[in-house]
Amino acid sequence: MNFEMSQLLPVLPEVFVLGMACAILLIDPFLSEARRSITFMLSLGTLAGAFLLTLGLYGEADQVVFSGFFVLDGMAVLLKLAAYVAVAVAFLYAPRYLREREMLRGEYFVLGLLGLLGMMILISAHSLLTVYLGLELMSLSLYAMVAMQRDSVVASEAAMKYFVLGAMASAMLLYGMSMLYGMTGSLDLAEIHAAISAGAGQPVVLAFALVFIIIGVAFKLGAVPFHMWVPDVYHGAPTTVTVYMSTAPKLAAFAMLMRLLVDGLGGLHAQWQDILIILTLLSLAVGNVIAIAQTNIKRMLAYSAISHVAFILLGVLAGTEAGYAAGLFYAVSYALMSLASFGMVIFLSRAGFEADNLEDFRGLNERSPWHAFLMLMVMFSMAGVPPFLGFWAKLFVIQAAVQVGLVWLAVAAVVFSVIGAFYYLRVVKLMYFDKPTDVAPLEAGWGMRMTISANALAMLGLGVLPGPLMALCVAAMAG
Amino acid sequence: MFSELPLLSLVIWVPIIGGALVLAIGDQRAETAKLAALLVAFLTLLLSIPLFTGFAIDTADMQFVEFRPWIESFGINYHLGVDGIAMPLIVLTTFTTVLVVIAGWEVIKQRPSQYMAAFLVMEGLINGVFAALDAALFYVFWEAMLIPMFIIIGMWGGPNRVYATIKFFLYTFFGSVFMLVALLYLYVQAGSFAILDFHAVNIGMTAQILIFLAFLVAFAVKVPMFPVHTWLPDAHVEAPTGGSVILAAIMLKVGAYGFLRFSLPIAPDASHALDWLMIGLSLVAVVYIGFVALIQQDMKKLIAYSSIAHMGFVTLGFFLAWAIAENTGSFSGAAMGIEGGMVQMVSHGLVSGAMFLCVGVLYDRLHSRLIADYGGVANVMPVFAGFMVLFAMANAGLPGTSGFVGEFMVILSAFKADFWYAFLAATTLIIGAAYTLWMVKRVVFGSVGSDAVAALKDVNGREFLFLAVLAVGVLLLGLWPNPLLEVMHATVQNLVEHIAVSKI
Amino acid sequence: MVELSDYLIVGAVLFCLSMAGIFINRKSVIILLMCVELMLLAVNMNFIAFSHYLGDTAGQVFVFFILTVAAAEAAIGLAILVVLFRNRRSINVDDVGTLRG
Amino acid sequence: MSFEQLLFYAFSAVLIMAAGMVITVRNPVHAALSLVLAFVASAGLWMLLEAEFLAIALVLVYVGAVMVLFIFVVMMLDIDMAALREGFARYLPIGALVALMVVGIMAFVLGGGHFSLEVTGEPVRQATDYSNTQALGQVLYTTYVFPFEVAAVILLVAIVAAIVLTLRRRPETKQQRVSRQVAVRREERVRLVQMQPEERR
Amino acid sequence: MLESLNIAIVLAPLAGAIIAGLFGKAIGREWSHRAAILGVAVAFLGSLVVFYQIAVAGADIINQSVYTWAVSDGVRFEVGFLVDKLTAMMMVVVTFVSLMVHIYTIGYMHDDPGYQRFFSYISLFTFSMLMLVMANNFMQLFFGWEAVGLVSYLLIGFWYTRESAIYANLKAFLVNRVGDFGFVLGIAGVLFYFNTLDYNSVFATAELHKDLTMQVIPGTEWNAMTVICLLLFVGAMGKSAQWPLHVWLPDSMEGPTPISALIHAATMVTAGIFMVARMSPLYELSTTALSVVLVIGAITAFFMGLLGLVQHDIKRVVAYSTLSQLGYMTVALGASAYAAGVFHLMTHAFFKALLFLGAGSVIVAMHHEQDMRKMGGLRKYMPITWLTGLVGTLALIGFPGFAGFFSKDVIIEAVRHSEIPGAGFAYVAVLLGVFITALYSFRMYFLVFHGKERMDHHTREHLHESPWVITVPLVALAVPSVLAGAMYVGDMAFGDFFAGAITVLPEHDVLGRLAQDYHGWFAMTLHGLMAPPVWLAAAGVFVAWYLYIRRPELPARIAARFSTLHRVLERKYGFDEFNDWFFAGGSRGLGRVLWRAGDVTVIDGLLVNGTARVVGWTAAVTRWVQSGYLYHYAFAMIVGLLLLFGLFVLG
Repeated sequence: MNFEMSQLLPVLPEVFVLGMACAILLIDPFLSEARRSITFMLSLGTLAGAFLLTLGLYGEADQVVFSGFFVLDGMAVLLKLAAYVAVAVAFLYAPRYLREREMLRGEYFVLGLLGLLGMMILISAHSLLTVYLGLELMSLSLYAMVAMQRDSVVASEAAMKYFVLGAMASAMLLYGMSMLYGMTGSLDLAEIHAAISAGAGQPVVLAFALVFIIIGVAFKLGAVPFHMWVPDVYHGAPTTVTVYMSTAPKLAAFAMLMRLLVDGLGGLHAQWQDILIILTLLSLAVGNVIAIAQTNIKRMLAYSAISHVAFILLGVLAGTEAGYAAGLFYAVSYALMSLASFGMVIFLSRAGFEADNLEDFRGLNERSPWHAFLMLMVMFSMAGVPPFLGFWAKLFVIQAAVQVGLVWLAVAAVVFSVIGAFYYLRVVKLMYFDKPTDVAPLEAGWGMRMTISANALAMLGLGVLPGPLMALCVAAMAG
Repeated sequence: MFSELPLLSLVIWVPIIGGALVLAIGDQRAETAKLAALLVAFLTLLLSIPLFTGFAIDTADMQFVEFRPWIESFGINYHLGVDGIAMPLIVLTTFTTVLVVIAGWEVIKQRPSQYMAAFLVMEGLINGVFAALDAALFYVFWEAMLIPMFIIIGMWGGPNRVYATIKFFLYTFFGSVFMLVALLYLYVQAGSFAILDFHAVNIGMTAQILIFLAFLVAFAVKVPMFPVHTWLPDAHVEAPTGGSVILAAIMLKVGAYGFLRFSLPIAPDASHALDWLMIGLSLVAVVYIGFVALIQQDMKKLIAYSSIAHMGFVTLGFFLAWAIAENTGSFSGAAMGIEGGMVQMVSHGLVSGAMFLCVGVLYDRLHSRLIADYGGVANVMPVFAGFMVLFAMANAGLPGTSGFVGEFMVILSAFKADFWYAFLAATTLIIGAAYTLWMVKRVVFGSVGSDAVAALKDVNGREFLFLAVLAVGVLLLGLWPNPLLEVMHATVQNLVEHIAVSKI
Repeated sequence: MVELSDYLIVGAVLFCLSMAGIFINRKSVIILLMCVELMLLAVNMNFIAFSHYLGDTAGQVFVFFILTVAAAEAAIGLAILVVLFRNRRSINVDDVGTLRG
Repeated sequence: MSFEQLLFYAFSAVLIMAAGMVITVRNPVHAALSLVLAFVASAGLWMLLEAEFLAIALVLVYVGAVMVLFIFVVMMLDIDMAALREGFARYLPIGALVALMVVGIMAFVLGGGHFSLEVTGEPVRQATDYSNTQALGQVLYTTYVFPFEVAAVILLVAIVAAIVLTLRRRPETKQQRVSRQVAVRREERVRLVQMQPEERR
Repeated sequence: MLESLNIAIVLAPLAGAIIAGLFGKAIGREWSHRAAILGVAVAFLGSLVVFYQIAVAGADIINQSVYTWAVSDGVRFEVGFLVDKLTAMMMVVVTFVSLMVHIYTIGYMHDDPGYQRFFSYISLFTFSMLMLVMANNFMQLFFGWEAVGLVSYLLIGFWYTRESAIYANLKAFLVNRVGDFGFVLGIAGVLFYFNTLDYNSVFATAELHKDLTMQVIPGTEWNAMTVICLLLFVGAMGKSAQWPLHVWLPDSMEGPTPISALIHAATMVTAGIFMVARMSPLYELSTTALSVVLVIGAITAFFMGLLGLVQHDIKRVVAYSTLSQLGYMTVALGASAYAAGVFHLMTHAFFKALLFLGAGSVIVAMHHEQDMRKMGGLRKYMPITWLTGLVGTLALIGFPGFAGFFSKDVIIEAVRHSEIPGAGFAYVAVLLGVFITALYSFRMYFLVFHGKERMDHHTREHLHESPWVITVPLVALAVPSVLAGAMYVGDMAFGDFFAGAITVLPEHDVLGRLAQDYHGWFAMTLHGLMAPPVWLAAAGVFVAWYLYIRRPELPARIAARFSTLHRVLERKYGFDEFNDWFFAGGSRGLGRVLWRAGDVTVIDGLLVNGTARVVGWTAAVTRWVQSGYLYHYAFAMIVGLLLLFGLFVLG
């Protein structure tokens, strides 16, 4: 095999992230507690560097390198960029929260970066093998991060559940992959696609493999009935980890969905569309309904995440380029909304106080009108009320569904989103209509304040002008 | 000189940005904030006047059109324009908002700048609803409107405000989402989000029916029509005075406006097929709700129910066309029903706004909305009593007040469709007078009901101002509605001609 | 001659046994980890069988990676188990149920 | 029945039985040992499939390392064995039922003639000088270099994670703090004390 | 010229109303009443000029448009004036009575704190009434129609602290609204068939539409003109207080006496009569409608008169007499003797206003005591009031030579000759009505002015004749009460005075037949002396004298003897109770049921909150699927796997 430098160019961001992660791992032990910010800054620098490197790849022609294990295409670039932003924001929210819980260690950022590396590999995967490895790299980092708050009972419980169920889901995914391999004789997604188009494998066996594959993906996305880990883990994990795991990994999971179902199994669209419809309906129902009964905002947002996943699936199952673009747009939008909403929980927390009960938002408008307003925007965005970003995300997705004639599904989606609106409204109600019970001053530093403001204002900004982002998504999915 | 300005954009964005400014001024400098709010509201009113004066009455085309691409990958444009249906409603909005700002001046003690800002933002959004010619843009304004209203009712409302505001929000949200699906379906059919393209696209009967029903859910909730009206009394009762005024005067109009802008021209055959339903529901609203209003003990609830009954006339007028055509063989008379509905909308905006302001005046003094807590107000507040009786008469549809015009025209038109439609509609003359004047009797007349009433002070200058302005409006419209009707003729005529042609 | 389907069925039985193990087991978390290992073993069986019958090494290489990852997974799983045990002094599955609803 | 078949059924039987033991025995140590047995049995099956390298690796890596780790942890955690495994039988029927259904469906799909010899054909027997290890080795660092590197990172994550999660800083033990040692300054080690001369009254 | 004058006539009272109403506080009482009276005076003088021009000088009928109120769907809604002889006569009557009442008010309302408000109201009323009578189209007619209703409402409730007053005004408004309900439908019907609301266009083409039918109740054909006329007549029943919509008028006496005279006797209540006369081209086309009008009028004329016998409140007696007289007018309309109806309208306006103002004068003197049982012998204390009262009473009972005699006699004769179905019944009713009228009128007269002085000492001390502002209008009204009949009976009832304004088909033209026997007013008076009505009236007077002067203890014994009948009369046939129970109570009950059952229970409780509850309950229950146990989670995944298998692998 002849190895050329040009092959290395597309993976430069990955190489950079890995290198920096290792460097940080080495540097960190030599830093005192007071200078831990160096680690923090280095991590952000890594993300910025990776962002620039990836940006440099924007517009490059699609290329598959490393013997077909790695692909660079528009979707990969866009999702990676989004993932950097998500991780960076998650990091920006973290320091004070971590310090107050004695978790501010270099390993946190290293694991975060390595998890990001896993996502990047997953996003760029072009083979069942890289899908699996990227997924595991990401997941293992996440398991560890969830458990990092070692003195927390709930965190370790969450980690255990996440781990066992995640491993089980991985095994199912692998089982499906093995069947695919058995029928097509290849691990390469493009070859699999070609082989299936050429008639490899009996339909029943293909459907059999498909079910396993989809379970693996659905688990990562958190679609019903493979969602059971989501509330417990989002709730139990330290909030900074929840922010992290509810955003960038969702983007990666979306990529996984696209890679496996579209790149690999595009020929089975008719079959997987039906499966995804069932998952979508179940997710809509379970996510929106059960969220109503929650009193813990992290749990509530976890259920809301389930319902948002349904919308992502709704876009993808349309099976058109517009649908994929809509799904991508939704995934990115959701990541932004999720960052902001969990970010607000972090914002309100302080040493010994998690601020993760809905009640803790009571009377926020009197304590800080500005932040109440930010949260209001986020909540309405999640509920899909214009002029916020979440509305457009829903609009494009439903549009995609309607376009392929799935009007009834679109109706079901909007009806459930009305039910869903109730629990978002409840947060607004608590913030605006109730008197505060907790009057402690808000402690967050300016970095946090700036980030959360920018994050939440993005709901409005992108809501008023969603065109460019949508154009990017469409371009990424074109061709 | 005004024609060069992008007037529609201005009446949308001036209040929204002004609202943000007011919010930025903050509650610490409440007086400044209020002054700024008044200024913004007044400026917007001034900006809307050229819309009326510069309006060409002899064309059904959209006027003051603005167009620029917005989300190009989806063919969504920032496309504004008004015709004879939308323009009066915009002016009504800007007019009402000024009154609302004045009405809230001293009364709102808690977070006045947020209060004012919410109203300004809502004004802009409502203007957007009326001006939008792009369905997506329309929907954005349509839904966004809920947010400030949600906050207004929830923050400054009465004791049961949280229930009311959540009910309000979910009810209306539930209605709108169906419309969203319908709009998207139409986009797929028409290949564009332009509402005028929707009008032109041919759709089969089943699809039309489904689209019509989807729109119906959305608009019926907003109007509100029986049986999806129960949010309104709750919302009104709990809303602060300004909220009630905006709610009644304008928010309800967007639903009726939707029927004219979407349901009728897009799905004329479905409208035809289902006009029995619309007429039936409208008449139920008039009669049923009238009786319900009769026994309300809470003034605001009573007026809220009367709003529903009055809006029944609007929807009745809009959907008479085919019944008339079947009865008489021509669509002549349909335009009168639609125009009557339109006038009723504007008039109801003034009258119900005025009624709510009247209740607000009393509530500010005694902090009760219960009829039983009053009695003999005329003894201590003669000027106020005069206004109250005037507006009550307008509410009861007395000729010479604006309340009469629309009802009269709709009844005339309904008679062309069917004697019994007109018969049931005309019962409002009795029922409407009964519930309104019975309330007036118990509140305004009689001997002084209690010591609290005896201590009431008559209206102050601020209150006199807005009541007087509304009184002039009510009388002017009642005595000479022609200027208002003139601007609609071309548009309504065009609409009638459009719906007379089947799309199948 | 042993048919491919024979191997696959062995793998399937193994897979189901281990899956059943996860939800029948109500006591020890560590058994769950073992079941996970068994599931991977079943998958590996599939890959190798396919590889053999297809005459293609890719499957074997995949198994190689699965083994590697499984080892890493086991390490992390056990580490989490230790953390859990330290917090609760128990690895009883029934005790790992405070997060619910 | 050929010898190959005999071996296949023997190994399969052992494998399934061992797997059954893993999920049913009371004692986790016994379970772990059963797991070892299962691994060994499947290594035997893999041998039949001419995957010699992986068979050996399975035994070495799993039996040698992973299982030892399991048993180590079981021992270390000092678990109350008696309390475990109660109520197992209660859930067995439903569990078994569901598992059987899944097995049934899987067997229906896999055994339904889709993967019979007629379909797959006779597998190609490798020549006697064929080295499975060599074959794998050749591709591992060339074609599979990218996944290989990723796998390396996964192991790194495992190491980092295991350390982060389990390394306890016991307050009673003394330990070196590299960062403080490196960052030490003169002022921290030497304190110059300025003393006022005692004043005489 | 006359067009401008018309506008001035209408606007002058309005200006007076606005000045007195809006600026009354600022300019004081004096200037308020001056402004108002000036406005009405201008209107009166203007009306005289117009009357002269139209009726005497023979100027053309004026049909002018003032401004276009609205245009919709090709229909023009105008505000404009149609002044013909009918209108001109009405204008004079209205403005004359109004002017008298204005002047009278200065005295009557002298001590009232709402002095300016009162002037504002009555001026506004004058304006509204003029708009009504001068309308040249149905819409403006309705405008005026409702506007007078509004003022009536305001004036009945003028003393708004009195519970009975505000009860009465609400009742009056609502009952009138029932009439308006029919009226507006009638207008809608007119628009439907004629596609215009302009009088002239409608009347000109009325003939063409006479055979049109409509299905009011599916399957039955109704003559369109009948439907329209009946609907319009419902309006007239409300405004002119015809049975069964008469219930508001007696209660309206809660208002100050001047407005009882002006609105509830002389002008507003006659609007219905005027309207039907105005619509004669339509009514002529429907015998059915005429028949209904006739019967309703007859019922009202007789039965309402009966009620006057048992009233003790002086104003209520007059009110019931008004009802009865309105019934006479309606009977005339039904008999196609429109001119007779209008003629009686005019004479009645004078003598009934006189009676009311006289009653008011008495009431003022009695310190606002209205119970006749506490009066008596007032003749010597208030001679002018007594004399004018006697004139009014004689006019009312149709004493030969007085105005009422001519107008009523024409009606009775017309009914006798009419061939409209129901005429026979009507004739009996109006004939007996004459006796009743005389009986209750003189009962009142004797009770008030003659007999024992039954007032308390204090009141008697202060009894004196009213000031000139009260007596002058009495005298001014007494004159036409005597003369108007003789002067105009020839022209109005039998002549062609109303030609062009009132249309009568030849086959209905009873007045034309009567005219052949008419040989001047004096001959008619002489002839009248022989006719039954006069004898009946005389009998009535005699009975009244016998019962209330000669044997004052007798009435109580008669009442006891015929206690059932008496109770029925005292309770006014139970209409008030029935209405309160059935309509007021019924609609409240219905409202309550609809609200509780419909809105609160079904829609809100079941559908809205019910859905919310179901969702909430579902959420609260299903959340525990998330049990927290790993094995359940794993189990869920397996079940999901099985589900997908079942659907997609096996299916």
